Amino acid sequence: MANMAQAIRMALHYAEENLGVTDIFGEDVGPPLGGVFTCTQGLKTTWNSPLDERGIIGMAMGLAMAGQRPVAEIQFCDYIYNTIDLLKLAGNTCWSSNGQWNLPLVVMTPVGSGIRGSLYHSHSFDATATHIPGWKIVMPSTPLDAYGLMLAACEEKNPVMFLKPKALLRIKGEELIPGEPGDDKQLSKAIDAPLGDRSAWKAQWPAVGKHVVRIGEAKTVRAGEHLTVVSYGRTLPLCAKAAATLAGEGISAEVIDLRTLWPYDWAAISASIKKTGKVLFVNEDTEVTNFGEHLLRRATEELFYELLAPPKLLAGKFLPGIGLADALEMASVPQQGDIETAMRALAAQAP
Amino acid sequence: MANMAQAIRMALHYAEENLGVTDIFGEDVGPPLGGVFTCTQGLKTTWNSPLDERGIIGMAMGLAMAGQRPVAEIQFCDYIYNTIDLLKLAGNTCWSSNGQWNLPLVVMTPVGSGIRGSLYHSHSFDATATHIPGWKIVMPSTPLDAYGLMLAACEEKNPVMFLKPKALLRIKGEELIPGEPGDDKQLSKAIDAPLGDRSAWKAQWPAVGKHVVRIGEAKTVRAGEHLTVVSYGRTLPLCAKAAATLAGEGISAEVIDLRTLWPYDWAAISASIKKTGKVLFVNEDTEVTNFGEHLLRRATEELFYELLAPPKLLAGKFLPGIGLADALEMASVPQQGDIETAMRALAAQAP
Amino acid sequence: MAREAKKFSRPALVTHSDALPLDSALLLSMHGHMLRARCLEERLIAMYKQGHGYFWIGGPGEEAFNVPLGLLIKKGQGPAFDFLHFHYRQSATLLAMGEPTIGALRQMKNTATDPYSGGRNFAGHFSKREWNVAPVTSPIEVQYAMAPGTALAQKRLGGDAITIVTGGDAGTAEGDFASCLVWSSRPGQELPVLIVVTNNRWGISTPYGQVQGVQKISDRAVAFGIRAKTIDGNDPISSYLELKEAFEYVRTERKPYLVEANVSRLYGHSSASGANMTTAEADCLAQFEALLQRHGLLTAAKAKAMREEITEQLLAEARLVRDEPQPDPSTIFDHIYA
Amino acid sequence: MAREAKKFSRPALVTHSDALPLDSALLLSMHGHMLRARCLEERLIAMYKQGHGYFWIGGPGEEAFNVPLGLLIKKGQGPAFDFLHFHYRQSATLLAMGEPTIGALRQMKNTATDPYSGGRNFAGHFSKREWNVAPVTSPIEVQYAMAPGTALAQKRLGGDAITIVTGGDAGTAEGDFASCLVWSSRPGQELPVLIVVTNNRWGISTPYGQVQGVQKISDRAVAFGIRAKTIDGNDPISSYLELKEAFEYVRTERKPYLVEANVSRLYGHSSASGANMTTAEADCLAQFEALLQRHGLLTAAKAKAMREEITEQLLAEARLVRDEPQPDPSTIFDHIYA
Ligand SMILES: Cc1ncc(C[n+]2csc(CCOP(=O)(O)OP(=O)(O)O)c2C)c(N)n1
Ligand SMILES: Cc1ncc(C[n+]2csc(CCOP(=O)(O)OP(=O)(O)O)c2C)c(N)n1
Ligand SMILES: [Mg+2]
Ligand SMILES: [Mg+2]
Repeated sequence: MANMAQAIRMALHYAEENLGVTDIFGEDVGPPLGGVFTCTQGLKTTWNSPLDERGIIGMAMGLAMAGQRPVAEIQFCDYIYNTIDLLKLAGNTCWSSNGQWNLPLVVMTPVGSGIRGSLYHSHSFDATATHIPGWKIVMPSTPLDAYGLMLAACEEKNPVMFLKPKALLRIKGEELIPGEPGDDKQLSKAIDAPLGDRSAWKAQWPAVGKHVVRIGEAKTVRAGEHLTVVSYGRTLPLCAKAAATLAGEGISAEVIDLRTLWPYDWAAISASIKKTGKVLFVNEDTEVTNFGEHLLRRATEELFYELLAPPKLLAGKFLPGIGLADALEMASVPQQGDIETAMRALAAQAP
Repeated sequence: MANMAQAIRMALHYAEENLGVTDIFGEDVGPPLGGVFTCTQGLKTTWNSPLDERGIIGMAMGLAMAGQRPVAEIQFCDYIYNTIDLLKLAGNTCWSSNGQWNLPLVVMTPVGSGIRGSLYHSHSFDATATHIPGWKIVMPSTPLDAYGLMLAACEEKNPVMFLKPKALLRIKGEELIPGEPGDDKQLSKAIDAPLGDRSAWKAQWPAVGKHVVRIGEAKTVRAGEHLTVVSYGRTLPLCAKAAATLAGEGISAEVIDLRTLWPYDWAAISASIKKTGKVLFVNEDTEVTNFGEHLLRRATEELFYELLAPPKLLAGKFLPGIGLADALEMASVPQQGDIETAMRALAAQAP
Repeated sequence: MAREAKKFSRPALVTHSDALPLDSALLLSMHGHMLRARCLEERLIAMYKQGHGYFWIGGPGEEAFNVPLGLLIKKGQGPAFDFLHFHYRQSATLLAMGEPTIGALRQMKNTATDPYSGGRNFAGHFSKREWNVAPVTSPIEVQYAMAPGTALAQKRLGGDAITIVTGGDAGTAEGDFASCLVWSSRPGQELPVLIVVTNNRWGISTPYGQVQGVQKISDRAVAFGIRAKTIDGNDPISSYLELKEAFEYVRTERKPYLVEANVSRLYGHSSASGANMTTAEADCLAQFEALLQRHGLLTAAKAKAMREEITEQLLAEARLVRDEPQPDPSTIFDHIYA
Repeated sequence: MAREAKKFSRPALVTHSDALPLDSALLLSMHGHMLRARCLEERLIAMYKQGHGYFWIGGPGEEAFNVPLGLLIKKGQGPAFDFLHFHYRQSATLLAMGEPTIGALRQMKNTATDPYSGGRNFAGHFSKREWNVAPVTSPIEVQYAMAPGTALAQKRLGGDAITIVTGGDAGTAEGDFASCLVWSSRPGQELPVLIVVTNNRWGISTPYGQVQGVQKISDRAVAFGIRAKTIDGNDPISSYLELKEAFEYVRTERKPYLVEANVSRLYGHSSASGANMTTAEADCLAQFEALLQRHGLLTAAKAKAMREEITEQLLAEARLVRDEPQPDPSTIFDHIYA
């Protein structure tokens, strides 16, 4: 089964061929590298940009204005913070022009911890992104969802932020992408750029098909009765594993993969909370002015009298960075053990 | 009594004379203008910078590294968003160097609505600022607090973000700043730059004295029994007025002026919530991934069983901007009527 | 409006002047546009001062440059036409392109009928997708980061459409100005962008020479291999000729060109600085009128009559706009998404 | 380490060479530092490959430029000494300044003893307040925005201390590079900054000529009235002489100077690209050793012996570091504030 990097690559190939994508660009996005995480190898519309994030976002906005369909990459979300004004502008262009202009562009960027990235290759971007109106924001946790969300992003009329959980980019999926060959070696040979000289290499794309994960739809990855866990990205599989572990202890947790952070699937979240009466929100962004706090606020304001315990957020510690040493990273952002502990504590609360 | 712009000016004068402030700079901060809100008129260390916010923050960081004590201005917080990476860097320099370096710098910037500033002179910055670790963040709602917080900021060893609620900059205080002449006309003549040619003008500073409002201390501006209202900046006086109105209806609201957003005075907030059982957080930043949601989350997680009603946030609508027309601005950010309505509704909730 | 422009461009008494390098019809057309633009800005300022608007910012003093710019634009929608990334002093360009004046009044009064932003944005913040006029943004210089994007689409399409980006002198201190130079001059990927800087030697209250060590802003293009020129933006004739050459270069060579135009700022920075007329700077309109008179193309009486007629018309428009509805508060949620 | 540098700089067999414009002691000292720096980077790469570190980035290939740079620095704390805003390829400069090698190994292994970041930051991310070495940042080019700040403090103080900022070629596409030029050259406020760009003609995998239309990066200084020069950073002698001139100019004139140094990148971008030695680029150390040999200042045997000695010492240090403790998880909350 394809890993998430391959899934994104195939989705972009599909989008180049069928959805009118004209430019996939950013630092080292084109040949020979095809992206620092290989997500853009072998694609026909890729190109390498100058080392200038502001220029990248500006270029994407200009291309979108002129009827092109760009997918721009910021190499790591850690390096997107000098462009927030431009992201805000992209998000307000339709509104400020009273509906005249729209910007069909995708910005994709790797986020989160999990690769010992130290201070500047470990940032999360969900808190900052969700505070910028006018964007749609997605973040897959499986290759198939990455594929489906990228197709949806490339069909959108509005700016879409596609957050790539870097810890999951090399993890293989459990579901086949339509058209994907079942044999991983075969897939790799067809679409992974070879080591060494790549100048003559061309990807042999499988005939991948249309599979759209609609923006705004969460997925319940595990049904449960005692508590609800809402997460996305790197922490989602940890939540699912934690739920599996806790099932053995008689705790039945429902796990929701949000997939779209904005506009998010409140119907799915609230239905689950109404059923379980308890909710844990998990993400790895720093925990002050965190998107999980928005979700928790909404749950509190709207479902207060159905809550059997205080809703809870488990997020990254409020630190200036994630330290390189193993122990520092582990202590800074939620790990599976932390999630299990939080779930147990919540489950144990007597109403 | 001095207005807030005058109070800030006097505080900066005090800080130049007594706290080692070496550079007060930014766009149009020096003569002849002395700041678009007059906050820096007549000061001896002011200078006009190039029109380059990244350069301004970078300059402040460099000056602080080299032992100077800069106060940098970003003309409107609406124009700070291309510097978030530098603000993050300023916030992580001490931590990343394992305590070697510290950056004693102040960034001040006008925030919020209230002057029909349209999309780009109405932004709030509290949500974004509180998501950047390593900074202290203050926001006065009275001239005396502005004076005292500026002195505290200029004594700090760490970066301080001083948010100036622009709607309140021209409002006179009700308390005298130590050393301030009682007569407003006299004060204005002494420290407000004249219209017309200012080349020969010098401020006649009153002998203002030391008055420090310690960072991290909230102020209860009105005691009450039935509900707690926590706010800061432009909305704080509206909350106080709303509480006064509601007192006539038999609703007794306690109003807390947070003054420091980070590190905030949890002791004051929690003590009040424990007393009243109900809390309304009010600010005007857009309401998704909003700092009020952090406060609400903490109240919920820690005080759930003492809450007599769901805690509530009243904040700016989640819009790409604030529209220029009066009706648009009014509908976009909390006004006194909205606050009264929210307070009444909260007071009316039966436990 | 387009009708009127025509009217002014065919005056009754044209004396042929060999001394001037442009034909009289064009000269008089330019004068008509300049005059209308000036009157429009003065009307907007008056509206502000009468309380019919919260904020004024605009381009009085830049007409001699902005009108020729407008006349040379190939207007229309999509990459086959010129793309325009303007700043907030560009009213004269819009008028020269044929835009009616009333839209600017509506935006000044932030009415629901404001064609550019529906009462949401400040005066001078044009946006007109039909003509590829990108929304004017308040943040200085960001348009320079976007311009290479539309230009790349145009380069790809072929044809002769180009991108034009404008901004002030102080703003060139922002990194985005440099980004524009970098992105426009990638080897083999040079882009058809006309990069314009209108240098009025002010950034609000800060004089150019106090903060910028660059003698001529156009010099910044040199290292990038970008053609560049500093021109007299107070002279509509040389502006026209210089711009014509620049447009032709960009249209045919498909490469960038930087024009720095020295211009005046006649009413200060904006209403925040009072919006009062200054006599300390050259007035391009008065100078041009004097020139046209010297060459027998215009009389003082004719100029006065024109001014009165335009002023009258603007007053009538202002009266109309005064009674138009403000946007409904419920509309704040409209157009967050397309 | 400083002791050793001395040792290498007083070799037993100095034959006086009139052909070389620097005295032999200095040449041999430079060679010693270059060699140690190269060995250090090779040790760090080996540690990475052995799993004793998560990430390597550093400066092998830039020693011929970075060593003279270090030798010319006036080191100490505070504005009376040089301020250093370095990027992540500057180990040779630190060593030339007298920094022991073991700190770099500690940072590579992210031990609690790492003197620069306490195990928090990547290899090559030096920080040493005692010597005004500002923390090396991962975000490219931000150091260019900060450098004018320390330089302003120095200008104000008087004296001869200056600010030095370094970075790569690709990074000059960021607006911060332009900001540095703008802020260093304000009229009457010119700042004592030595602005360095080490041009290895790569940004990770992207060749310089694919994305930058600037022939010589030093040309970008011209418009700002900033003196500038492109030099051969692979030649330690000309690097020394050119840098000396630049330092003297900045120290005495109190004005900026831009040096672009053409250098090699011998082990690729970082461990992310494999960190394997390339033979496609000039090796400044090998070339310098050949030169010294030709001039009778060094023998192959001596060079080999030196290399073995340094390698041995670094191995010993690596063994030491291997057993040092990792930072305790509870320390994450230390030093958020001073
Ligand atoms: C990014 C940004 N910073 C600051 C401002 C506030 N501001 C508005 S206009 C202006 C001066 C612009 O000067 P210049 O670029 O020369 O243009 P001019 O107004 O003189 O035409 C400033 C500082 C802004 N709008 N955007
Ligand atoms: C702002 C920013 N964007 C992207 C990166 C990722 N990155 C690290 S090094 C590098 C290339 C730098 O090239 P150059 O400036 O020439 O320096 P060199 O590594 O060649 O010495 C990139 C893109 C980064 N660290 N910071
Ligand atoms: Mg100007
Ligand atoms: Mg390079």
